[in-house]
Amino acid sequence: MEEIVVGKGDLGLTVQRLLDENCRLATAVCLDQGDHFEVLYYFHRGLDLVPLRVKVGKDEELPSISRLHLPAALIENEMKEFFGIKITDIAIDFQGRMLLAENSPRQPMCKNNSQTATEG
Amino acid sequence: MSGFDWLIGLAALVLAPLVGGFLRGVDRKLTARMQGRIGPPVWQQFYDFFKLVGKTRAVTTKGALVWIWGYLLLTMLAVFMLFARQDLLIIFFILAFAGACLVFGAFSVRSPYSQIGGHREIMQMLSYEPILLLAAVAIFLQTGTFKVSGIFEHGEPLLLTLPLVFVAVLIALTIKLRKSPFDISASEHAHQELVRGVYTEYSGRHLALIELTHWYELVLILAFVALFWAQPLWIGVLLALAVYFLELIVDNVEARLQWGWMLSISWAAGVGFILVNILMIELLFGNVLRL
Amino acid sequence: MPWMMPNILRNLFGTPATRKYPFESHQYWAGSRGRLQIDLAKCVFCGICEKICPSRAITKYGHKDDPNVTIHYNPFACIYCARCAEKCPSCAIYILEGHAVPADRKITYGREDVPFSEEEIP
Amino acid sequence: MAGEALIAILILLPVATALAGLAVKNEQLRRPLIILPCAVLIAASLLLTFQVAAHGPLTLTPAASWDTIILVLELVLLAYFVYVGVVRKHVLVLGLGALQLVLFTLLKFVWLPSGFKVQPALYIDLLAVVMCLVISVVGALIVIYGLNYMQNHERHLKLSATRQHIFFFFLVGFLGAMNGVVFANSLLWLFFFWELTTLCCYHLIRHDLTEEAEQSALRALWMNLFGGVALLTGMALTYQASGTLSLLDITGLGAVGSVLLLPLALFCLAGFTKAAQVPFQRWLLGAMVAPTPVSALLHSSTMVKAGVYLVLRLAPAYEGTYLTAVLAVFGAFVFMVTSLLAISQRISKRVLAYSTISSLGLVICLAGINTGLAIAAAVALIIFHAVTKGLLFLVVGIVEQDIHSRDIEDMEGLTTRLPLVSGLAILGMIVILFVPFGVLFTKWAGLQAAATPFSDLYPLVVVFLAVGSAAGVVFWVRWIGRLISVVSPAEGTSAESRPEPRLSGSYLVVFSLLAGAVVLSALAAPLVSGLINPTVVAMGYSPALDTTGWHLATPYGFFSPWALFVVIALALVLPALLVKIRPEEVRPVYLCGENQPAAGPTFRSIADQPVPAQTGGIYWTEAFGEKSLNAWVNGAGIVLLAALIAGVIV
Amino acid sequence: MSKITFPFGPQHPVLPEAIQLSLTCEDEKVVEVLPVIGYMHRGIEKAAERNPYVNNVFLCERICGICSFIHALSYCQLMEELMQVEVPPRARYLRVVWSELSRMHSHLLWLGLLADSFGFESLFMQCWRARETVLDALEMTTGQRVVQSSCVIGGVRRDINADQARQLREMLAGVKAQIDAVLPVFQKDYTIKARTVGKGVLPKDQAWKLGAVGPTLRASGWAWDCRSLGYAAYGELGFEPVVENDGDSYARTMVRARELVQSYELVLRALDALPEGPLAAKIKGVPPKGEAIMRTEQPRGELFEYARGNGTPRLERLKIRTPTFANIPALLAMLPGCEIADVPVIVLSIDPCIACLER
Amino acid sequence: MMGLITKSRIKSPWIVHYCCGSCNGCDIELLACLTPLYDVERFGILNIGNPKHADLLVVTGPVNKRNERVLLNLYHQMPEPRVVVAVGACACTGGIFYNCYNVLGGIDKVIPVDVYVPGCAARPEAIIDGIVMALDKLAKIK
Ligand code: NFV
Ligand code: SF4
Ligand code: SF4
Ligand code: SF4
Repeated sequence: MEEIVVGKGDLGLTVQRLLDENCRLATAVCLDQGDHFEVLYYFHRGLDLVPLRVKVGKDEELPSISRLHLPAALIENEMKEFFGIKITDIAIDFQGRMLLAENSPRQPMCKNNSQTATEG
Repeated sequence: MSGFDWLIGLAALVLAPLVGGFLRGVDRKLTARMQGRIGPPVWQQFYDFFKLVGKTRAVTTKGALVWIWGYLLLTMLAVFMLFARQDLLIIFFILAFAGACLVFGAFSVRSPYSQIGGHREIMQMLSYEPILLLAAVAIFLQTGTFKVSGIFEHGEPLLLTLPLVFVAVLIALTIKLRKSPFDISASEHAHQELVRGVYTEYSGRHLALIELTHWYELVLILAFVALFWAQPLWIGVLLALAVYFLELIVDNVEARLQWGWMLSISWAAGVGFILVNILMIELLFGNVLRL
Repeated sequence: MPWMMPNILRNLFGTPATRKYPFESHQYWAGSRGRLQIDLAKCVFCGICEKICPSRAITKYGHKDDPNVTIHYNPFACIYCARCAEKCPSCAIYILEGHAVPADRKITYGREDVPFSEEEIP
Repeated sequence: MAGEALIAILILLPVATALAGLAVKNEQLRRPLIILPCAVLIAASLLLTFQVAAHGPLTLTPAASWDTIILVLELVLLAYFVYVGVVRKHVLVLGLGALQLVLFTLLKFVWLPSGFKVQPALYIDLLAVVMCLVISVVGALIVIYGLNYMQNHERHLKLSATRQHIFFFFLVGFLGAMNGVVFANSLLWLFFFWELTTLCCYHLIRHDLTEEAEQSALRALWMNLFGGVALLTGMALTYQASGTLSLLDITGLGAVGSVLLLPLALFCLAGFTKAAQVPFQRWLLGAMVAPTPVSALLHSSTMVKAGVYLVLRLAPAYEGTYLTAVLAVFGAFVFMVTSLLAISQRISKRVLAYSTISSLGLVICLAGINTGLAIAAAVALIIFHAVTKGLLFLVVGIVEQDIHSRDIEDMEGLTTRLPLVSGLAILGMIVILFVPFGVLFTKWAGLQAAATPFSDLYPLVVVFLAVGSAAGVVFWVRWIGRLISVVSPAEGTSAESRPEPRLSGSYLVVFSLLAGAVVLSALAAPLVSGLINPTVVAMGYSPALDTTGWHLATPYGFFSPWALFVVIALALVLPALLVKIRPEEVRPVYLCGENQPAAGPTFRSIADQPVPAQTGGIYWTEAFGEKSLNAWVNGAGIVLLAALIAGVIV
Repeated sequence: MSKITFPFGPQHPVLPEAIQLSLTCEDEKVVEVLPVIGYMHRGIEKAAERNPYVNNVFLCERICGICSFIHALSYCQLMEELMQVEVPPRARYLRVVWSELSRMHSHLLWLGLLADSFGFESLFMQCWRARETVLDALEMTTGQRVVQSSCVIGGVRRDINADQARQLREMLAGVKAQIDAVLPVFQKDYTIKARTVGKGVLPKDQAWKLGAVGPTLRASGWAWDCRSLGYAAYGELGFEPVVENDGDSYARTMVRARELVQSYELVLRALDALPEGPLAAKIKGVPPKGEAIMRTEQPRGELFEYARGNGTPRLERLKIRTPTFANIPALLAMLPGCEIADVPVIVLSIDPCIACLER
Repeated sequence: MMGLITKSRIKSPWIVHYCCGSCNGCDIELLACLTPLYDVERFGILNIGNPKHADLLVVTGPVNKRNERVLLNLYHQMPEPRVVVAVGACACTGGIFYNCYNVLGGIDKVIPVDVYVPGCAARPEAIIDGIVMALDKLAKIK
């Protein structure tokens, strides 16, 4: 399971290459690293996994891969509303209202969210 | 219409709900047993009825209520006319009007579920109406009259000469009783993609009215089945009960089909059977060939 | 062929599978987890149960040495995981078969097993 | 008044009025100019009815000069059709028109001896009177309705110069032509009036002069010309076989020998084209582009009836022949398939058109069955259909001018917007659809007639009838459903509610009259005993309906219109009066718990946004659409027609 | 054509769980489906960061009460991977027993719900009746019917003693008999075939591209099952994925039906091969800094979990990608063009679990 | 008449079930109550699935923020007399989800609850007990 690390600029190309190899997105994990987000894409290659790691700054934009691979849209929407990560141009954009309702806390998974801060 | 007919007709109006409610209770009990459960008491339908009567009124539009009364009263009229041994065709026409009232009720409020249910209900009417009308025609060919009284005068059991018509009537029955595989507009059981279809928007006492109408309908339908062995009538009654039991079994061994299937089955099989039966009569007991 | 037919006929003429609960009581399997009892007499008020309870069903009021110290148990919050029973140092918590009884208000149980309603908790 | 005068009034007054109207372009003036003759027409037709009912059929042979006039007019007319074909570069019109002209010339000047004359030229029996009543009463009312309608119509189109005078020229003139058709005994006269109705039809369809209107008009024209050719051929053959061109002779002979079967079949074919039977239904559907009074008058209550009238009129002639069976099957088939086709239609006028064709099919079927009961049912159906369908067309016209749409979907919840009009519409449809009303009475009698084995094909006929009448239920019930689908008061009033259109006088007159006629239709028994039974007897059948006690009884069945009427009216009216809902009882509809207060049912959907719930009608387009059925329907129709013709030749 | 727009759910009798499909139909044909979710979202991933990592076992298994055991198992295995714990063999075999039992209960439940979705009530009852025996077995061996709480980090909490094993076999024999009575109905009944064959077809390449997992993917011809990875004791039990090729609702039904039998066999095999030994390994300390991922096969497909520890009792991140989440795009691709009456059948054919989907 | 109606009321409670973000554990136990082994139809109970027809609102799950309005709507669509039963630890108090950010915790935060059924998952026996209790409440409503 060798990990691929790319910059956000190369994300699209790398994903396209993986898709061409008949990989598909298993899921993506977003991590709040204080000053930046780390997004880990996991691809299925047969039964194996191929991880792909991207770092983005908190106010940088991350291009969506949902145009290349539609199922990514749900995952990206989720990341977007949980972390406030700025993913642009998602194929189906729920505007931060996919899982969260109007009166839910915004960006609940962020470390610095006081409403949902980790206790003790 | 003799005084006797009046008497029977009125008696039927009084007794039909009791019989119908009881039969529906038996239905639920037997269904439960077929599913390996104990099931509700046989009086359950009456409990349901009175409970519904006692609920506060919650309504959507006035039209819905008016039509549902029409549904009840017209069904009662049909019951009366059947027991008063009137013209079968007219009875079926009245029944169609009653059915249409139910549909109007469903249509008279802008609610997606009840309206889709209403549309499916008309599809059901399209499926069973021809069968009923043709069954009346087939009976006419045997008895020489469309009047129910004629069937009694005919003496000889219709079932013997009209077996295929009888089968076709069973198909219509399944639709009319809203049993699987044709419970597409509103299922007697609650789980359906249309929630409760045409009944979705009714509650409380209006639902009770619908329930009451179902009891009348059930009696009417079974009485029609009994006509296939009108002399002696007790065999007819047994026949009707047997058919009811058969319907319960069918209900429990089939999945719900879609309207397309319903239409093709009721037309191909139902109408087809009747056609074959009529031809059979012609050939066997043959009126001479005419042109 | 109606493939369901044998099933329903067997059911129709056999005995129903129904357990007649509540008219007949139900026999639970040994070791099933449905009820919780806290024996306050055994309790040493160490507070471990409160700390490890995943759904905060147990609350300790007062300090361990306080004479009024007590723990409250809320069966309506408990998930019957039996972690408290496993970890209680004095084996004061029993998890029993059966099921907790429904109520029309949320009663918590404290000292001497007196019912409290949730609002009455100090 | 003398019968002759009445006949003259009934034919010539409309023509005269039409000609006079052509000169009048002022709307104010036109009103009395048209309303008065209409009233006279109605009165005259009623008088004629009493006269014929009391004293038996009337005959009339106008002076020989009339024959010449008609001959000249006829030639002009036929030449005009050719001219239309040339100008509009329409091959079919041109070809068929030319063929007609040639055939007619040959017939008149070659085959017929010079001075050939049919005695009597006009013959008015009860059947003709029934038709005349329909034409004159319903027709006149529709014309009166047209006055207001056309004003609004032109206002809506924003025409610079009015074309109403042309419109009324053809519309009113048509009444005369129609009366001519039903009065004619001489086939030559009949042919003239027949072609005259074709002419009116053509011009009225293309009245709006849009491309679609022109195309539809041409289609109607060529199909009707085709019928004309069939009629002419039939006439020629008739003359060849029997040396007569008098309908009286043809039918009076009783069942004719096989020699006349082919011409009879051709006459029926002509009737089918006029009545837009499958496969000629397309012209009638296209004709719906015409202003609504035209659809109501020509394309539903009268002109298309000329087709079935001819078939019905000839019924005694082909009694017991091969034709009866085929006609019955064909009519029943058309009845069924057009009802099925109507299921997929959402344009109101197309639904009406299909249902018209279907009713006409039923008449043809009944004529084919050819027993006293069947003929009685056919006559009754002609009456009830004219009244009810006329009513519905007029209602649709009003609706259309108010909501600017013919789409049934746009009529959703019309009862809140136009309560009176939609009430009339609903009433009209119920009258068409349910016991104890007139149209259903004919279905009741018709089914009985079909079930009495009149031919070996009767099982097929009953099956078609049963399926067809069930199909009718589908589209009418759905239409009513769309009209009454309203928003629950718990969800606020619908946004589109606005004041009803001003009820102009003529609307009110027309509707109260038509609705009155509807109520009368519930009293079918006196109608049967007074008019229909005598008609049947006059046509040489034994009356099959017993009306003692104002019940209707056949040897096989029993039906009491008034008793059922009372009971059913109570069952519907009492609840309507007694049921009250209080504001605190109303609740919103079930929307899976996501209701959102708004005008009309609304639910919260994606991203918590409110979305209005829509309840469209279901039209089962895939199953019953023209796309999927037309090929089959037309194919079967052509096969049946081929069987009709081939059968008589063989 | 006129449009009909209405919500299907969140409260709807054929949907046991809250999800809204906003349907737009022409005639009875569905032309557009908008999924509206979030009715079941609780925020478990965040709560898992707040709780001590041990408690998360209980939290995770309450992501969903149907597939609860494997949720717990998966979390435990994830933690074991992160903390490098060796699980005793008996525990691994017991985990397989319970996994497969819960798969059986899930599949029976699903078969019942499917039957209910096309109005076959008696079949629903029959399936659920069989399922009750499985639940009994679970209750007997773990102490609870649906949320078993018998898996802990390092092993399992409960043992299956010889007596219980015998009883378990008896129960399973009873279940097998009931299954054998029910499955032919699904396989052969004419009306059921009419409602499932050709409904919601998912072609093979699409199934892969849309990210489908579990029976949804396997019904489209992919032998793709995480149990082949050999976690717990699957590697030693000789496991072969069940595959069907048609990709329609019927194929998906058949996959689950056959898996039901397969699970039954796996339980028996695991019971036969049950090694002796301790039930759980001792856990020391807290999750170290680092990442781990774990994939297990749920009844509905691959469950993907990711954890990141930071040397405290609380995890820094726990990510759970459930099979339903992966199957939703496939579902949305299947729905347009079907009839309204097909919607429940097709929706159920992926066996959606909204509680899992939204966590 | 009133007596008859009251008697009927407790003999024929129809249920509408709503799942407010539960884990399904309690839902399936509720469903299991309808199936042969527990068969609550013995008491005339039907899972009617439509608030307009129902007498009993059975709620499972801790109510999340999107569900709140749905629950409220359903409650208001039920004609009186109606009784609310909260099934499971979640529906009673929020249960194990007490610290989830999207959870309100206990349906009594949204609508009045008449009967609380504890358990996680609530056992069918407990649910039956709860419903029987709810029927007592129903009988007392005038
Ligand atoms: N993880 C998980 Fe699931 C899902 N989706 C599994 O089978 O059910 Ni509730
Ligand atoms: S863990 Fe045991 S001893 Fe300690 S407080 Fe709880 S019950 Fe008491
Ligand atoms: S059983 Fe579990 S939830 Fe209940 S009190 Fe004990 S630790 Fe808490
Ligand atoms: S109480 Fe437990 S089993 Fe029931 S829904 Fe809540 S978490 Fe699930």
